[in-house]
Amino acid sequence: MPTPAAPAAPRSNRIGLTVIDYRGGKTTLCAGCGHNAISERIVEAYFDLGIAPERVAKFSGIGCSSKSPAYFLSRSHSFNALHGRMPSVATGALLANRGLLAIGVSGDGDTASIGIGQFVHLMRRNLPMVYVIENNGVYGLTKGQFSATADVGSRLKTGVVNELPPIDTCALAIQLGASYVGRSFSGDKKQLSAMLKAAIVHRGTAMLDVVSPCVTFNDHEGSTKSYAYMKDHDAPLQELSFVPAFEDITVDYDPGSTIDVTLHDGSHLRLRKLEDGYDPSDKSRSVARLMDAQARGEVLTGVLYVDPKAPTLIDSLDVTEAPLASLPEAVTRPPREALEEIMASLR
Amino acid sequence: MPTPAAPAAPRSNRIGLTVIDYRGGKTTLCAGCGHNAISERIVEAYFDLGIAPERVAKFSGIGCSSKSPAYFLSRSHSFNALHGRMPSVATGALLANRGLLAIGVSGDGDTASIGIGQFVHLMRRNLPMVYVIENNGVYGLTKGQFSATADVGSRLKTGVVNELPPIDTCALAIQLGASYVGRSFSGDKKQLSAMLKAAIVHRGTAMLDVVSPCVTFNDHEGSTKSYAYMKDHDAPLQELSFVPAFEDITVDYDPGSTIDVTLHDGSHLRLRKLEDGYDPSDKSRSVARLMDAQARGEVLTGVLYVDPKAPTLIDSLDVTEAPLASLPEAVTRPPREALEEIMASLR
Amino acid sequence: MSVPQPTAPQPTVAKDSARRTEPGQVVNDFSIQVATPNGSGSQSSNTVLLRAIFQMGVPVSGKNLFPSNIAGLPTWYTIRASKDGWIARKKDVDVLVAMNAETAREDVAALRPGAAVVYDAPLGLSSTRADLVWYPVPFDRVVEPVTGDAKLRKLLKNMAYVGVLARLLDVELAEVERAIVRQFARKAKAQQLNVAAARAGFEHAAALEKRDPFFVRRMDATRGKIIVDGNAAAALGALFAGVTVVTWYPITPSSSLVETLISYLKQYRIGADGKATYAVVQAEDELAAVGMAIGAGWAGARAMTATAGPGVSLMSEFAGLGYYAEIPAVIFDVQRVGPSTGLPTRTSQGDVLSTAFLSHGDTQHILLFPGSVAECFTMAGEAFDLAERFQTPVFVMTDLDLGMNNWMSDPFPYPERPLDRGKVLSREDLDRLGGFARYRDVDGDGIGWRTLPGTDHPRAAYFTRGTGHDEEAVYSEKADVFERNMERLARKLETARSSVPAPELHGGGRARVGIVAYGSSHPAVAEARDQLRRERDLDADYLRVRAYPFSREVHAFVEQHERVYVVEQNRDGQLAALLQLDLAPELAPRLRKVAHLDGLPLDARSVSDEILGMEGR
Amino acid sequence: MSVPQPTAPQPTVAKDSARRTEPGQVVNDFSIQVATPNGSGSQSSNTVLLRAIFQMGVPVSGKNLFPSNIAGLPTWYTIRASKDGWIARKKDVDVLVAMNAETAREDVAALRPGAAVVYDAPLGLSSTRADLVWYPVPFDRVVEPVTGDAKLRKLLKNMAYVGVLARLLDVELAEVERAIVRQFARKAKAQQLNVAAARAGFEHAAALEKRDPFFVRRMDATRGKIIVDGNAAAALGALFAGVTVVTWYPITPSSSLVETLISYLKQYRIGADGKATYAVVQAEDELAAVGMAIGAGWAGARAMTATAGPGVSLMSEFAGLGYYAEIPAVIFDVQRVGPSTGLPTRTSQGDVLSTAFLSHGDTQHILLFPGSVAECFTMAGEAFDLAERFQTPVFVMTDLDLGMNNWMSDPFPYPERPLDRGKVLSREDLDRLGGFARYRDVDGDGIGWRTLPGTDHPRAAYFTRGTGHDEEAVYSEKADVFERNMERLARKLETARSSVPAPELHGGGRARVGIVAYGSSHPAVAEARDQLRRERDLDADYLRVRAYPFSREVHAFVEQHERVYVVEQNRDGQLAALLQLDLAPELAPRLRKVAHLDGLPLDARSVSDEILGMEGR
Ligand SMILES: Cc1ncc(C[n+]2csc(CCOP(=O)(O)OP(=O)(O)O)c2C)c(N)n1
Ligand SMILES: Cc1ncc(C[n+]2csc(CCOP(=O)(O)OP(=O)(O)O)c2C)c(N)n1
Ligand code: SF4
Ligand code: SF4
Ligand SMILES: [Mg+2]
Ligand SMILES: [Mg+2]
Repeated sequence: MPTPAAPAAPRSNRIGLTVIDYRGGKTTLCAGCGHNAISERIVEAYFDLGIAPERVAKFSGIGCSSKSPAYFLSRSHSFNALHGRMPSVATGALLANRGLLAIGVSGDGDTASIGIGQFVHLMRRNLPMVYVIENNGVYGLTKGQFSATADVGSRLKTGVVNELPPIDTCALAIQLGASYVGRSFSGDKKQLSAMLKAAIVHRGTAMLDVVSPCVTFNDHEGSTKSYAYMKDHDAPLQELSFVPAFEDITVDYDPGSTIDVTLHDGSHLRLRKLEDGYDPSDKSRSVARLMDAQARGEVLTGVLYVDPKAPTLIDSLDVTEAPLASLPEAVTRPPREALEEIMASLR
Repeated sequence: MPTPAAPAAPRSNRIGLTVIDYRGGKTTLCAGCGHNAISERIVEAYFDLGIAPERVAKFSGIGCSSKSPAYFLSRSHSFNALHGRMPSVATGALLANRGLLAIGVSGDGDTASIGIGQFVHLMRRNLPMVYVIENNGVYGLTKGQFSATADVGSRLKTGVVNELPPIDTCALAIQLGASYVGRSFSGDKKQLSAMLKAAIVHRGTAMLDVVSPCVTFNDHEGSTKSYAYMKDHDAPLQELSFVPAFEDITVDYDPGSTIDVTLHDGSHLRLRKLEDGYDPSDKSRSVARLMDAQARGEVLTGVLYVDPKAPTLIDSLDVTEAPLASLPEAVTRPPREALEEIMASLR
Repeated sequence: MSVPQPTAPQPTVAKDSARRTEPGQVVNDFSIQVATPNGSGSQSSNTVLLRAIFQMGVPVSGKNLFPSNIAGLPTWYTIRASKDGWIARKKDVDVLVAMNAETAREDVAALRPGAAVVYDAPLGLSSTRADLVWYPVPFDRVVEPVTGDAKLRKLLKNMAYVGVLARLLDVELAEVERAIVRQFARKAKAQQLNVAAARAGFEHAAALEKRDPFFVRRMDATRGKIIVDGNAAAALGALFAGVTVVTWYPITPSSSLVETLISYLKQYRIGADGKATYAVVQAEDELAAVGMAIGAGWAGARAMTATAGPGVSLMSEFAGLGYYAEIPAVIFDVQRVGPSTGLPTRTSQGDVLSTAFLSHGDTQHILLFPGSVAECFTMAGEAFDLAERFQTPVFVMTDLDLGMNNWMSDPFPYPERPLDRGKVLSREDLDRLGGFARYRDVDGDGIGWRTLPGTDHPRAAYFTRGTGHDEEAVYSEKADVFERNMERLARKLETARSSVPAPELHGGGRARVGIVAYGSSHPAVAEARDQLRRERDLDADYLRVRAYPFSREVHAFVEQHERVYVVEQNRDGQLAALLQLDLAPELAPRLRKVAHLDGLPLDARSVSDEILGMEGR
Repeated sequence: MSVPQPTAPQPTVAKDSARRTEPGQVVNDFSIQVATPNGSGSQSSNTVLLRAIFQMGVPVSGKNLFPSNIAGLPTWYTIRASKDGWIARKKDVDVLVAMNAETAREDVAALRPGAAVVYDAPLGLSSTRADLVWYPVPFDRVVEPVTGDAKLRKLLKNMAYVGVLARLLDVELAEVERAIVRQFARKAKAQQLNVAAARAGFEHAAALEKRDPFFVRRMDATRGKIIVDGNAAAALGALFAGVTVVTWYPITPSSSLVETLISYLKQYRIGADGKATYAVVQAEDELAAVGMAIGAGWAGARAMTATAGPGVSLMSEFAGLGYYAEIPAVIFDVQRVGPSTGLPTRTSQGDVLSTAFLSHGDTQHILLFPGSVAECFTMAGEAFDLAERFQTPVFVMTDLDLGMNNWMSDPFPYPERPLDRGKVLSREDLDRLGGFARYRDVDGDGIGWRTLPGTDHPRAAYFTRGTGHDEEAVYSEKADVFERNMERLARKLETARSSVPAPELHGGGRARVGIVAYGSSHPAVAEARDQLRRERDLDADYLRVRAYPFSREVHAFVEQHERVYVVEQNRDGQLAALLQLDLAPELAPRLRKVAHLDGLPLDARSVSDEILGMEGR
């Protein structure tokens, strides 16, 4: 299937910035940590899309993963919030300024353990943002205890074995209302890149669960979130490619073998099917497929569900286009007559 | 299909108690509130099963629904906890005393809004208890705001329309690991009774979502949780009957049309299929079916999923049989030699 | 010491009504208590009665004492008419309307001799005491002719007692009818039925022999005034402060604040494009509600949430983040009785101490204490200004009494001061400055400058975090960096002392005895001070504290008085504790705690009695 | 005033070593600081060094100053050898081991003249200052012969500096080797490699010319002592207090408390049936962790959780429920620097005030302040007894310094007192009594009797709730019922004053100056007091407070001293604030705050300097 050939890496992107303008501070994570690879993909994605970093707002909770917004897009505002509470903070910020392009980075502990409540409700609201879970099955920053995404039977270096069933954040997200849900692997540059770019231009919650091995605490034999395990168990559903709206390329594709998703801004996400019959627009079937995969120990990756048209929280609130944060007093403070009218009604 | 004929209501049950011994205080809920009907079914169920009320522990959060443990089983200890936090309190109590027969009553606000985090993790742990959600789609006690189980398009008396998708607590519970999941309606005595009795003898989390109309704030035209709406949309998957272990009745059933589930104590749950092909032992398919039903506006009721053998939290902890709470000091305080040994290791 | 507009109605000598008073009559100075089961529909009747008296120009106040239940449990509604304009709860009930079989006997037993009792005849109460004036009324029979619908009749019995009282107390029936028409605006059928019921009661009572001394007489002390509850007032305050993001989770007694705000927003805040110039989100819980408010405040919105004690406890972690990462947000705490779920429908000032230090670590917050509905309005506005100026969460500590009860007030003044949006650097500022350091104290007031996300300038961004950071907002674990930053934060709160609403002094400041109070205690304390002076010749100055951290005037007041009674509505004397910690330690011995804990709105008599007792009089 | 077993090691005059000391030598009285990148494996080497000195009979203590990061950021480990037994951090570093390029220059700059520096030769530091003693060591070359594996060599460099130090400081190589064998127990390969690396360092250093005055000499002051961190000690305390339910959520610096407890439980608490006599659950967050502990405490378990500041904030609502519904639970707060996420790997006493009043409404909690690892052990036990006796949450306020650092201690005494399970009625009691009222104060101490769920008696059940309730645990909104109950709760905490651990007096009680301190400040304060006396002839009594609410002895101490310095590790003087609120107000002016805020373990010099300054000396 023809995927559009990647253009030779340009020195500067369509808004005249170089990749350096998208970089962050020096990482303080362990060398080899999956999270660092994801940060690199994020830098590339915004650079390639030619999005002004000033329009982006970064959010995170607490954890090694949640530190990573410091390591990309230094020219974007960032809010490293509380453990498990990134969703509410991001929601508030987007209420205040609907023009922000939001990306949140969380960990599996941050999201699936302490943060599962806010996660559930963010998905339900289909808040327009990219929500990345850097999933290593453990709490890296507190030295490697199991999180709620650890698989049954996964073993820590200390010998402790996890007995509780994992929470599949993708199956949950689809069920709850997120409109773009994918799973990837920090080691799969190509898949993750395309998935991220589509997520960034998607309007609605784009929830990406990215398996991201913790080299210090969960990359050994017996772990189900190790590089080695992923190499053996990664079962991609599709081969992904992304065609940005601004690239005037029309490439033919075979609708029998490839699904073309037109995203909100006119970009295209092309999914060349590797598993026949998987339909990422079918909510209930995709959840069932994920549950079966979990039971069988497969790690399905790819775009699991997408609905480019689902209404977002911002839509349903029917808020004015201009950021609420910058509305002038003349707009936000009703006139004298309004108060007089109200006072009269209370007499 | 032959369901065992109910014996004429006895004055006293097999442990010699009368129904009065299972009653609670006078309800302070509104006349006609669905929650009251559920309390009645609970009283009956424990009475019929001949369970000593002293073995039962009741739990709840905060809400009209969460008040109801005061209205049944006065002879059982009860813990009316914090809003949304019943799961953790019940978990702790069962850790302390695994012999308790626990029943929790929550509301849709208490569970699906503030409490969804603890709910998710309780389901995942398959904590052995009955977990009843008295689901009216609103916060009754705070005067009728929508909760997170309100359906899209449901309308309050004030005219406000809900736009966010509902959380299907049953689909969630199944996905997360609860081993007995059912949905019923406070107005369906027969179904609810059988479902409750099986839930009580089931070992593992028995999660019952019971639609329970709020006559004061959500029983009008336009509500999807009203008596009238349920009358029209209740789609039972099966006709239920329950055969307690102590009743020495063997009734034939047709395995083609009836599913027989042998519960932990030898009781039988008989499900005469009303929907062909619904298999309550198939996790992923039942979740998909529920999601489809929600999309179509059907309210599927009946036993949605059951696995009488799933390991519970208590199993996985490998705790001793006797309640931890009552272990004597001789057992819980290691001997002098133990401390000496440890001190030596620290020298 | 600044003395702002007197917000509590001032005593008004009711000259003309006094002139008509006959010996033995008690005119425009008594309280009525109506006892009904909750959810029985008496709320409308009580409002009608309150309004009818108000429309006759007589100062009134109403207190609803309701259970944490939707229907069935006992409720009491108290109306006080006071020609002198006192609006606190009156401790004694003068006229009881006993409609609730469950509590009737207890209610009657609690009356002082000479009180009047209108009661539902089948309750057969008159035999229980000989020292009361009894008015049995067969309400079922009275409303029988009004309608054939038995369900409606049950509701209309409540309007019938209004008619009975109107006759007995000389409330003009025309005013009752006007109040009914207003109460059931645009519901012609209800208007008509209720008027009929009131009239039926009025007619029936013609046969009753008036034997109590209580009368209402027209006067002119309410002209131009409004009646409103504090939650609605706070909602209006937020509306006119240009609130843009409102996040909440329902909890009594704060829900109506947001619900009222929503209805005003819908009416007054639709932009030229037909779209909302605000966003309201009902969050999944209080952690999310405050998280959203913090997120919105960070991004530049005027953001608020409203809650009660349990919600404030849940907000602890975020409160600390707001303090330390320096993010504006306004949090209304409409206090109810704690600890824990406590008495959710009773009033209290029990969250003051824990909220001042809400969150672990060295954390401290700005608290405002509105003392009237008018201040619920003005302080809501001030709270947003302070939050943005000081880049920190600001807690507006109201309570159930203030928030949910009906209060008479002067109309609210339109805010003349422009919004203070605090220190925010625009793109142009950055062009000029070349850059900025988020947490540098360039102005010496402890407050840095911030930028908003989305500011289109390559140097606008900074990194917000709850972990240690230097002046440039860069992660730092350095001891000296941490220490300096913490000291700046302390300095910021020092600066706030002179920016928060100043206390209000009542009295010449020359008395030896001082009283300090705040919030909804104000009406009772003002009246108690009057009682002390009139009845016992005890002169006391009174300082109404309006904010924490305390301004210098608060210290000065304690310095100037030998003994200072700190009156408040909690067990542990929480504001007194804050004072104790803030005053020069030499002054601490002057403080005396007058703490009330029963969940009932404070009354003057309890306060004056307690102060007298402590004064040894 | 009770003086319990002195738990902090008492000064030991090191006679024999002193005898051998030559003029100009500093023997057994200096500090070593090792600066490395985090995660580089230096932790084992530092422990080996610490233990080798300890095995030579010299009192030592170790402090790990690590970043909130897994690998790469700077870490400092300080070892203090003190012949006099002082175990607080020493402010000045005498011997620096500079292994971290990132911080080497700063580390060197901070040294006082005359300090010695062992450094990785390529860092080329010796040119930076002329007033230090330099020992460049080419560590890469030193470990080259040890193994061909480059990754291992990186780790072994750390053991090589131990060898170098051993040579320079006269630490016996045999003790180093013993310590290595112990450190890598059951890992023969690691033992062998590390011994080789230490020897390589030792050999290499033979060529260095000793020019600093610091020496270790064998003495006999550690015989029978143990080395342990406070978290392990608290875990042991819980183990021997018969803990049955442990719920937790990982957070630095409390995680190791539970992780150590788990490993001891696995070893010592398997019943005769081969099954666990305990349950440990890693909860989904702190709200759930404390909820489970409360649920378990209600059902009769000895239940605990452990956390740090952010977790305590999240536990606020449950803390109020525990207080008001009267449910035992033990909560360890291993304090770190706040506010908010703050400095997660630095030590603090910053949660004291907010925890004392944790939760909205009038809430108050029992806090214990262990001042040594031995007290982490004993107070863990006392906490369970108090929690069950008083039916309320008890907070054990330790901190990162106490919890995560290595402390020398006398071995812990086996607890002789049987567990106090509090007032619990059994089925037999109920048979005898016929029934009970859960919240009735039958004994006059404010504490009611409870029953446990599952008690097989028809009258055993009661209804637990966070809403208003009467003595029989029945729902009540009555004002007087509520008030009486709240007063009983206050009485209960009054009773607790005489049951909580009494303060420990140091000194004769006759000095004019008093010092109050608590927790991990103890070693520094004890040493500071010694400095004041020895160096400046300033005699100060010192009261180590061990619990809140304060017992009468605390009041008496303030009464007996003209000026009382309250030393603590936070910005706002939080224990001083609690004292101020609790003392007779006349005594408050005597208090002076000596508050430290930099996140480093407290050192004696800072304390004595500050007190001298405030004394005007
Ligand atoms: C309220 C609170 N509880 C606990 C912690 C301690 N903590 C810090 S990070 C973390 C877990 C991080 O795990 P995850 O989100 O999976 O991130 P990772 O480090 O694995 O990338 C925890 C428990 C905290 N910071 N705040
Ligand atoms: C922490 C906290 N937040 C809010 C409340 C207020 N509150 C009491 S009940 C309730 C909702 C109850 O709804 P639900 O669980 O559906 O029960 P229902 O009354 O409908 O049966 C709320 C929000 C509270 N008690 N505690
Ligand atoms: S500890 Fe694990 S998750 Fe954290 S930075 Fe290191 S490798 Fe990454
Ligand atoms: S308000 Fe609704 S939920 Fe509450 S008791 Fe009444 S009917 Fe039931
Ligand atoms: Mg993780
Ligand atoms: Mg509900």
